[in-house]
Amino acid sequence: MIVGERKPMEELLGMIEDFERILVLGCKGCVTVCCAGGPKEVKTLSTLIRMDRKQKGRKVITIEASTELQCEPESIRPILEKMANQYDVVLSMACGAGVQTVAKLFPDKLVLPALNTNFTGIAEEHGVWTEACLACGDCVLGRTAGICPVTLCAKGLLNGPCGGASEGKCEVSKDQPCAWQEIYHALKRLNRLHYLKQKPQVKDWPVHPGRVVREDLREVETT
Amino acid sequence: MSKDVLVIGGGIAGIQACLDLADQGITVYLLERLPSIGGKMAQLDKTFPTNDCSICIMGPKLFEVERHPNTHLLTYSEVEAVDGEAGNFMVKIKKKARYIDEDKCTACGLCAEKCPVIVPDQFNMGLGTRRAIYKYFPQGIPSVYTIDDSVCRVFQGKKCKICAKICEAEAIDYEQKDIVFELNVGAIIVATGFEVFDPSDIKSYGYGTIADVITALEFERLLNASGPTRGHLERPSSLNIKAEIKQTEKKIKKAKARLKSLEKKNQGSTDEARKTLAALDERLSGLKAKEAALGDVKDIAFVQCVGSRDLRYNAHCCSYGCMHSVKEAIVSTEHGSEIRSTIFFTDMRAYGKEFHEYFLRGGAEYGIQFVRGRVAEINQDDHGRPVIWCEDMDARKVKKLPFDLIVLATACVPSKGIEKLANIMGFDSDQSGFVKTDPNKPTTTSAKGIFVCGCANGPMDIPSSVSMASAAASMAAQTVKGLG
Amino acid sequence: MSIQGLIKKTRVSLCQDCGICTGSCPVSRVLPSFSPRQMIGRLILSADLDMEEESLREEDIWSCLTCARCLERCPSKVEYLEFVRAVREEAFRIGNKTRYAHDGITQTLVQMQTAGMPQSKTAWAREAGRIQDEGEYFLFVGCLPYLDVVFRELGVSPLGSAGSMLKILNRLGIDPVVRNEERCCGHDMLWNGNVDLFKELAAFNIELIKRCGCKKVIFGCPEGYLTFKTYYPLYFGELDFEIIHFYDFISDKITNNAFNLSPVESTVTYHDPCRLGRMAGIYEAPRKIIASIPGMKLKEMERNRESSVCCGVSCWANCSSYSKQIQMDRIKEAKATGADTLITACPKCNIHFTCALSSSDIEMEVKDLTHVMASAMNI
Amino acid sequence: MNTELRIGVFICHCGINIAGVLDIKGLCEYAKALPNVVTAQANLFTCAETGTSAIKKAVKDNNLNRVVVAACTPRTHEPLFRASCKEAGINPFLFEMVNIREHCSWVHRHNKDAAQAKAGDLIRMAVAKAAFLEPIETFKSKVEPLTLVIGSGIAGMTSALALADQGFEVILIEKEENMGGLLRHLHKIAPANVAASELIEEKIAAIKKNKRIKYFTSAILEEVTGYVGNFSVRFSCGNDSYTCKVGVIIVATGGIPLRPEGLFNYDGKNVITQSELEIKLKKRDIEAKSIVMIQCAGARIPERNYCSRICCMVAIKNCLYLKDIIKDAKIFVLFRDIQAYGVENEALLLKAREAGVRFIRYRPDTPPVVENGKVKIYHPAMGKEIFLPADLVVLSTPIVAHDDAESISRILKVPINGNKFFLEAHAKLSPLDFAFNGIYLCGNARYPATVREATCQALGAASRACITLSHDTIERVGTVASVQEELCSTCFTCIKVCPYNVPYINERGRAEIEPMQCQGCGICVAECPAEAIEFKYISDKQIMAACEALLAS
Amino acid sequence: MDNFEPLIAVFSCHYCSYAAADLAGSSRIQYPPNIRIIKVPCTGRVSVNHILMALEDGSDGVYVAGCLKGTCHFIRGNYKAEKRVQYVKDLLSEINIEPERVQMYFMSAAEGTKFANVALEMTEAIKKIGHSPLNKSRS
Repeated sequence: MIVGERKPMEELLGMIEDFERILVLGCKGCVTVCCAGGPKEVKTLSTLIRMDRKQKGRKVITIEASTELQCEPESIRPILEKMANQYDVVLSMACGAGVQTVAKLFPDKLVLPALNTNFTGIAEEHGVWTEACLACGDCVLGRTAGICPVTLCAKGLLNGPCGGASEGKCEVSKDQPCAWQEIYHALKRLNRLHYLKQKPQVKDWPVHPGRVVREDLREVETT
Repeated sequence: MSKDVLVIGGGIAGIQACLDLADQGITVYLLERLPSIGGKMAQLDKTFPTNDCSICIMGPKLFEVERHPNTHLLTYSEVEAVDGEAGNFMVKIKKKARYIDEDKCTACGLCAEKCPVIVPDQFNMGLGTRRAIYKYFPQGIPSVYTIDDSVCRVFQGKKCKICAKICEAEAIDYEQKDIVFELNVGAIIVATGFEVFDPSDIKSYGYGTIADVITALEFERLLNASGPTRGHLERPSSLNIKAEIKQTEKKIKKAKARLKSLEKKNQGSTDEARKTLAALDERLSGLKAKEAALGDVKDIAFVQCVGSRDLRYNAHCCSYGCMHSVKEAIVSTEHGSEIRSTIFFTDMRAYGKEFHEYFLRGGAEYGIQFVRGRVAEINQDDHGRPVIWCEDMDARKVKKLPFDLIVLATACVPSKGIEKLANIMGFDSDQSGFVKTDPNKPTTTSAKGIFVCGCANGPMDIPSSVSMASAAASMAAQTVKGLG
Repeated sequence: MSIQGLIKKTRVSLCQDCGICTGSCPVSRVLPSFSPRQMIGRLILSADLDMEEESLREEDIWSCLTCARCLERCPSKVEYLEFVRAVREEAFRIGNKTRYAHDGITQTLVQMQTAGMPQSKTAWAREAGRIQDEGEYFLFVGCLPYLDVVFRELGVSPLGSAGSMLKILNRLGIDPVVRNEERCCGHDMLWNGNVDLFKELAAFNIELIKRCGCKKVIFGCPEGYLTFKTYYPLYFGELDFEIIHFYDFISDKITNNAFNLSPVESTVTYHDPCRLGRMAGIYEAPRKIIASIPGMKLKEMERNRESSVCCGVSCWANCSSYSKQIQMDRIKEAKATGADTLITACPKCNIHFTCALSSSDIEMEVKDLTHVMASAMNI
Repeated sequence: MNTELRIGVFICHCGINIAGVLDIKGLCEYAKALPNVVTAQANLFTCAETGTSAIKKAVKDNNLNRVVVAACTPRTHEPLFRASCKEAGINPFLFEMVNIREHCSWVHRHNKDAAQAKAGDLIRMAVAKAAFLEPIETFKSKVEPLTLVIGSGIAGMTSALALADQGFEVILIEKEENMGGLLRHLHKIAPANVAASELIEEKIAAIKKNKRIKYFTSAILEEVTGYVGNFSVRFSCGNDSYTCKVGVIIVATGGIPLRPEGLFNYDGKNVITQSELEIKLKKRDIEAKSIVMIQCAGARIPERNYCSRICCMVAIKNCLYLKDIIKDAKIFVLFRDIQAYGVENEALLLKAREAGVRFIRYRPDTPPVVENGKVKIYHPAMGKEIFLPADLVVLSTPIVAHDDAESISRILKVPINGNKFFLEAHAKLSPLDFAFNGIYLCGNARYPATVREATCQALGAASRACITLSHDTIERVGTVASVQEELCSTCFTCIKVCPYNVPYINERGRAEIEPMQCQGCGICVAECPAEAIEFKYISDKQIMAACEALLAS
Repeated sequence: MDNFEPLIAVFSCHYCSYAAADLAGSSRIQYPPNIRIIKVPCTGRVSVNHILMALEDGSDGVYVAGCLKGTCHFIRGNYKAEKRVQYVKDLLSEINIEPERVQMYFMSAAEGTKFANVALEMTEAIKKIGHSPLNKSRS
């Protein structure tokens, strides 16, 4: 899932400084799963904003709402159309995609991100998420026993370790294991060490922004 | 054969045994001699070591017994005879007439307000008063009134029946007769509790001659919010003076009236009436001065082992006396900020769970003084205050200490009716008169199918009574299930 | 017998160390260092640690008044008095004696009576009434004649009340036997540990009474009565004559018109002597006598009957300022009842109270009950 | 149900306990003026018959659909008033209780106005909260007619036999290799004067013979989950492990006498404990002319601040047996307070004194000092220190909890007190139950107890257990959490945080909570990021209403 | 403003701190009347928003009183509560409101005195900090 984290309040309050009617828009998708932007967090953030403004003696109206999936326009349109002119700014608690979908859909309204989108990750334990996939567009996991060197290796090496690791830990940080040693042990365990001997490959790094098209699904103009 | 169980005695032990059995689906008859269940625990103000208000933690259980589908309350009743054997007892029971229909009476209390007869109230250990028609205690279950035919004027052939006139529910029926009926049960649990030892036998303690020497249970009633003084701690001597003042004032009113009528008719000398009036006035002012001199209760003494651990009266220890006094000393500090308590004891028996910590807290936080030395004698000083003589064994000195109030932690003796029950039901008693049990089978008496729990078996505190009640329930259940 | 044996025999081993005895003891209240409980504790420990010899030298053994107030209230029913008496016996045997009062005059007098010296001490009796040398009733006068002489300057007249007793008996048609050879009953010796002397006196008295063929012996003094009733049988087995106290004997005979009692308008209070009350159980007879005297109102002291307090001295020994304090407390208590006369039934109490009063400014008359009775009967 | 809110407020005098400090009439008037309040009444004793019938009458007369009682603590009286609401025909959970006694009048006695204001606030909060109360139903669940008894001392075995005798199956687990607990090492039991081993063998034989009891020795309790009527238990015996489903559990894990290391220079040879003495007595291999026993050795001291109840009677019992074996032995018992409570104990104490045992009191600040061959004490009557000859010194040490008490308390999720004895539901009126429904307690595990008391408690615990066992279903009250599936984002948070692992993902891909298993703690409700879990018993709306009302004065 | 009497909301769990409050009551231990107790089955029931709402409504202080660690009737409700209280304190300092307004306490059902001391300690602390910036009207 996409993992995000709320921005520091100081930055957030700075962003919404000159607005009075604020729509705090949560998303019930990934950011709810990583407890960053779900309906509960919407309420927490709104309360904090109201408390801050009340403390400064300035007026504020916070409207709390949550979309099912903020990266899906159909999930946003019904909510925002309903409250067309009740808000001055949208404070979106969705991931980056969500914020941009709202911005694209409603160009005449400023949309502010409440979260920093960190990465696509794994829920290691309740409250702890770790990055797993850089979305490089050309997955190599099939050859590395399910351990992604592009993401987990600090340098993103494709064809083996840099040799700087000591006692299995990356030279960048001693509590980060070296991805390639992990891959080696995994392949050994699956006795597929021969994968390592395959010819080295070169990555055709994608050009951003990527775009995926499924013609079979696209809308048919029926004139 | 019968699968039902009879529990004799409506104190906390009887109630617990009754509820345990009823909750297991067994039909239970709970028999109580007095007009309401509750036993001695209902007379307590607070309980140790948690300082819970006694009736507050017991009230819900009283309700449960009355409301439980498998229980039948037989209050104001006594066992006349028991025959048959385990699994098939035939019990003859006499239910004394209350002269009140238990279903109609809503315990509104109007009748008691108007009843002219005022008698001492045994629930309040005779300190307070009640009427001929009365409810045993406010939270009493069953919540109905009872007419005491030994004092009610109607039963002394006098004209009264005020209560019948007032009662909206028409619940009063002077013709009600005692009912004797037969009950078939499979097992019987004796939970008749205990009696408080009457310390007037011990001449040297002056109970009965010195007004401010009272028993621990009387002190509980003085502390209790629904007690005779509504929880305001007062000395019996000042209560007596207040009563006397009231009587004298009444006499003065009568004397004035007689004087006025004599003057109006102006025959016969009025000076004789005037003289008695003057005497009464003078007596009144004397009483008022005495009352003022007494002031509030400040120093309270607790005398341990009164009639206990004493081969002249009861060789046994009452098991709860020490903790009872520590609790009363702690609770009394709430009734007056400058109240100080002193406990005279030989062995501080705080042996139960959390008891020792409670005892330490009593000393540390509530300033209770502990004098290790059994009280030898209680006399009166010249202001009439009770004085304790004892040897303070730690200070190794004889001490003479005056107090405002002296509370005797009296012994625990078998309840009055226990011998009668013993020969009716054939169980043996031990050397102190309590119900004897086999040391390895704690609740089994010498009569098969008859079990005992609580203080009927010997002095014990409330947690032990409750545990033993559950044990007796277990044995009774085994007997009636016929598998035991 | 060893202290260890005594501890077992007199139930001292059951002592619960509770302090009621010390709390009740009149001596402990005035003499803080004396505590019956602690004394017993020391004796037990010394017996256990085989230091009996050393503990028998204790001074405290003699401070006890043997007034039985502790015995009455002991929750373990320890026979405290028997224990003390036996310990005194052992102490006396190793030379630990008590301090005699009045330079031991009374002890010497008793000593002399065992020396076979002829006595003539019945002259008062012949003046007062009819006596005889043999007969059914023996009137045991005890040491009244001697006390009459020794304490004359106090203004007490022990023989006066003895004479009254005789007159009353004569009025009832009884001419009792009164003999010169009568010896001291041995009470003081018994309680001062001198058992051999006691036995000598007792043997002689028993033989005398047998010789006079008496079947009933009447006592005026509680100590004599108690010693004959309780302690003679201990050493000599059952006596074949009946022991009667004069007040018991007379209490129900006053009412029948043998005596026309003239009213005595007064408020009195009654002091129960230890030997008569607690130790012999006679409480009601003296009160019945007082009640039968018209016009005499009895006001009970707070500490009466079983709770009565000792008159401060026993066996003419250990009389000290502490005894004075005990006596003055008792007299103040009597005063507090509003009575103007303190009646007692024991010649020794009478002497002790009179002596205490002589050096105090409290107006209180001390009278012997026999004396009061006689004056009411104007004998 | 008509949606119009009709709230009744009932304020209690409780004699002088509340009325002594608060102005009840003032509170009634204040309550009447609160929103949706239809009637406000006062009672001298609301918990008495008159009080509850007043409530029932008021509900009928004003057809109330919410009841608020301002009186004492709900912990003891809520069930009572809930029952009255039920009898008056409204759902027992449309009831809110305010504690204006323990939390107000009793603790703010010297500040009457502030107490009055606080009582007003508390009532206003309750009324605001009452508006959001929702009816809750009860539901039934099956009861496994099987009992797990942990520990096979005298207590464990007695309760197992009592249950079996009433026709119930029992699983008895014991962590040692053989059954019997403490009594295996003891000599005799007073006052029955029966040999401890005899008593134990008789019970063990009965257990082995009884086909309703399955016993496992050297069995260690591993895990217990579930709830009353449906506990799933896992225990291991050597290297094979067993699981079973039981209806109720009885904790009879007992306790052990303290080994007094470093006290009164204990060496296990000349200075021994009472249990070591009992072993010697059993073998009758004891010769000592003078024996000194020291009571409260390691007990009633700051670090172990409780009286262990039975050591005095154990000492007295052993003195009497010693006197039998060694005729003229000198025995001194140095004590602080002799705990010979009751009829039999006091009689034994008297018998010991008669037999010549000497009891000498010592004060805690001048304890005895044990040297070789003698004991130095301050003798109260001598007023100075003396030496007692002591060929043998016996220390009466307290019973302490087993060191695995903490782990059992964690496995069963039941509390233990400061001294690691298990904490019962109520010290006075439910000494044998835990607050956790379905688990019962007896013997030394609760608190040191004599053999007779342990047997009594064991029978009592069996009776308490029979209450559940004698019905094949048990009623559970609906104060549990439930997931509103339409709001659930299937984020697995509830599954991760629930202490009892109750939530699961159902076939519709949403989280679901099995009402029977939910313990009603509310942790998941507060953690759910989608606010999808509803908790009718204490909903967010109720808490919000209470918070708002708190300040609205 | 020395006569400022703070209003403090208390989330108290049924099994431990509420029982301790009852014990403080039955032992008649007096403590300042500034606290208002909201009973919850377990302190684990108290969410971050509940505490923030109480503050937003104007409470000068909020504290959560749970069971001693390891004795929670629901095993780890009190640990959860402790972490959430800490999170609220961090949030408050982010919008510079004094984090000391919110505290977490642990006590057993037997510690009546501790309950009273906590109430006293918290009242004194809030008095020092002063009234909540969110309810100027009540200063």
